[in-house]
Amino acid sequence: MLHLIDKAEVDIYTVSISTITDQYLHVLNEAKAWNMEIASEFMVMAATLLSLKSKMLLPPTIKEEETNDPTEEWLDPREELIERLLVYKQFKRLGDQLEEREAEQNRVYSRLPLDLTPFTPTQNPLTGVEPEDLWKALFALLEQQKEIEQPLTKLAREEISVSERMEQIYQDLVREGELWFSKLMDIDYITRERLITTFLAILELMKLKPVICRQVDLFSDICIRLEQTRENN
Amino acid sequence: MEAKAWKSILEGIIFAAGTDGINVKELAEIVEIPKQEVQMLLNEMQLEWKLDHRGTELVQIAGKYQITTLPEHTVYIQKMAQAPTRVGLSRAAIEVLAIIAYKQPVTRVEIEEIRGVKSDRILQQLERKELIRQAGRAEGPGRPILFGTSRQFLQYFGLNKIDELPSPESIFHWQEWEEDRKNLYERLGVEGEEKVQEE
Amino acid sequence: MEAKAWKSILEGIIFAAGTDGINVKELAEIVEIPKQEVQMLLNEMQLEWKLDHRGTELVQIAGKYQITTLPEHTVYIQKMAQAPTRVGLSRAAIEVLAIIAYKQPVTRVEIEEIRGVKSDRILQQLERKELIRQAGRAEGPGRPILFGTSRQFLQYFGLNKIDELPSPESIFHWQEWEEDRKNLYERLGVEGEEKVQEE
Repeated sequence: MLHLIDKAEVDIYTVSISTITDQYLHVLNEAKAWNMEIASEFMVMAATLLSLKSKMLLPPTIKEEETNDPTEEWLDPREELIERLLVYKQFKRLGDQLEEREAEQNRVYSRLPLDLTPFTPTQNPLTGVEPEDLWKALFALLEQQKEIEQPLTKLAREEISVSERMEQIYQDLVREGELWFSKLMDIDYITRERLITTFLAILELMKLKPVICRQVDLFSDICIRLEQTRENN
Repeated sequence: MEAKAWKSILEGIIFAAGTDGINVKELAEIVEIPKQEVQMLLNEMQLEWKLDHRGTELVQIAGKYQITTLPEHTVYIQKMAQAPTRVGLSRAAIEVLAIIAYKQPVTRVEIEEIRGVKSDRILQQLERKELIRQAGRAEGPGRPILFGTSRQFLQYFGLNKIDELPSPESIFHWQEWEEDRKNLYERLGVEGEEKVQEE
Repeated sequence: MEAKAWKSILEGIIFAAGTDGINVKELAEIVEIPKQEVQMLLNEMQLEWKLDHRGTELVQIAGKYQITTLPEHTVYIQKMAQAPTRVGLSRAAIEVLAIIAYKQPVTRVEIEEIRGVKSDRILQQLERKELIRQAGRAEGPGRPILFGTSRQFLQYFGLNKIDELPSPESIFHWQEWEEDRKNLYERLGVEGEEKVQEE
């Protein structure tokens, strides 16, 4: 996310969630070879973005409350973000240096060591290696592999952008009149990526005001409805 | 034996060592002449090869001498059928390496804090490529693994020592840093007044 | 371009071609000059290298040019080969050997799947050191080569049979590793007989 904010010169306060998320999805599509790696990173990025953005969407009420209480300091999430962004930027620059060196080094070829076996007819290549070392090496390998496999198990990728999801939800609302949040977010029927996209889409729809959300009690289900004044759109 | 003969022998040994490379100490032990002398011969060889327009050069990588082709000949070598195709590291991998190279020893969590994304899979990949290595464990709860760069890292980037990497100060000036900070404050809409009010 | 520059390029290409070598036709295609001219340059190079007392020579083996060490330097290269640092197996080589020892017969692809990195060079190395041998071919597309350990491998370890290799129990405490062990047995596909024997 830091990368995107920096690269896209995104203004986190005014930018629409869908812009950034669409961009993520675009990145995902582009980097086919790294699909898995990026997909898992995407989850974290999206979550960070989400938490930041949701704080942004709420500020009027919270901010008033907080500033009314002089003993409590309202910590702007953006300030923290800026500091992190700066540190990150520094390492990105250092990464550029490494990349340059990599490119330079890739232009140079060397050769494999000469086959030295003809020169060592009597040497035991297993000197210093115990049979146990073999088992330990294999054990370590399989352990490592186990760790790697877990996040890989199943991550059915579904590529749907926030704007597409917004459109879907909107159409559903036009047809159904109202939707229950729990139905939209049913974890059994929805991938994690879709879950995030859906959540972002609802937030975005709220911000753009074609829909309103109602929640009767804390933790009770949220009802999503079309805003009356916009219904004729 | 005269210098020419020694140089010839040294060249043969270094050639045979290939990508493994060989350091001055080992060379001195093999040819049984003092280390300083070997070093001197090597320095002369490096110069002579250049003057001779040889098609290869003598380089020191990760403390070990090895022979490599010249960068300016890449186009020709890549046309060769046997030339290995080279795929660079991903941008994410490069970033993680940069953090490790400059902050080592460093834990996974520290790396993730800087990048703002999970990095465990990249760390595993880099470890399997032997570009990084585990360099002990940190103090504190859970005693997390500390990561550092490896010999292969130096080899991969053609470095003799890790301090051959440019210092952060040389590529990131504090004026620029301040400029960026101001810029970001503006862009994210954290304006001056707000800060004054808070104080 | 003058002859010196062409020779430098040819040297670089032949160096990079390694022990595979490269023939005149291929060289001519890469540098885009007539074959006869390439041949002439190569002849000159062979002569010049000798006169220069280079530590390597340009030889033609089975129609292909490659660079090799000089026969008179054999003693030095032997000394290097016998240095303890060069005799032992690398960590990566031990890994591959372990996989072959416990999973044999096994294909290169299976080995690479477990390690997550290319392992062809290490397989060659182990084969040259006669620790492993080709043990037939697998069924299925491409009929890939199956690898197994060699008689020398057992000899070096002083074993009579491959089953004498340590099993998990001899190294890890039974209860402690119960979970891992079960898991490993499954992955290794050896659950059957051994477990029955234990119980």
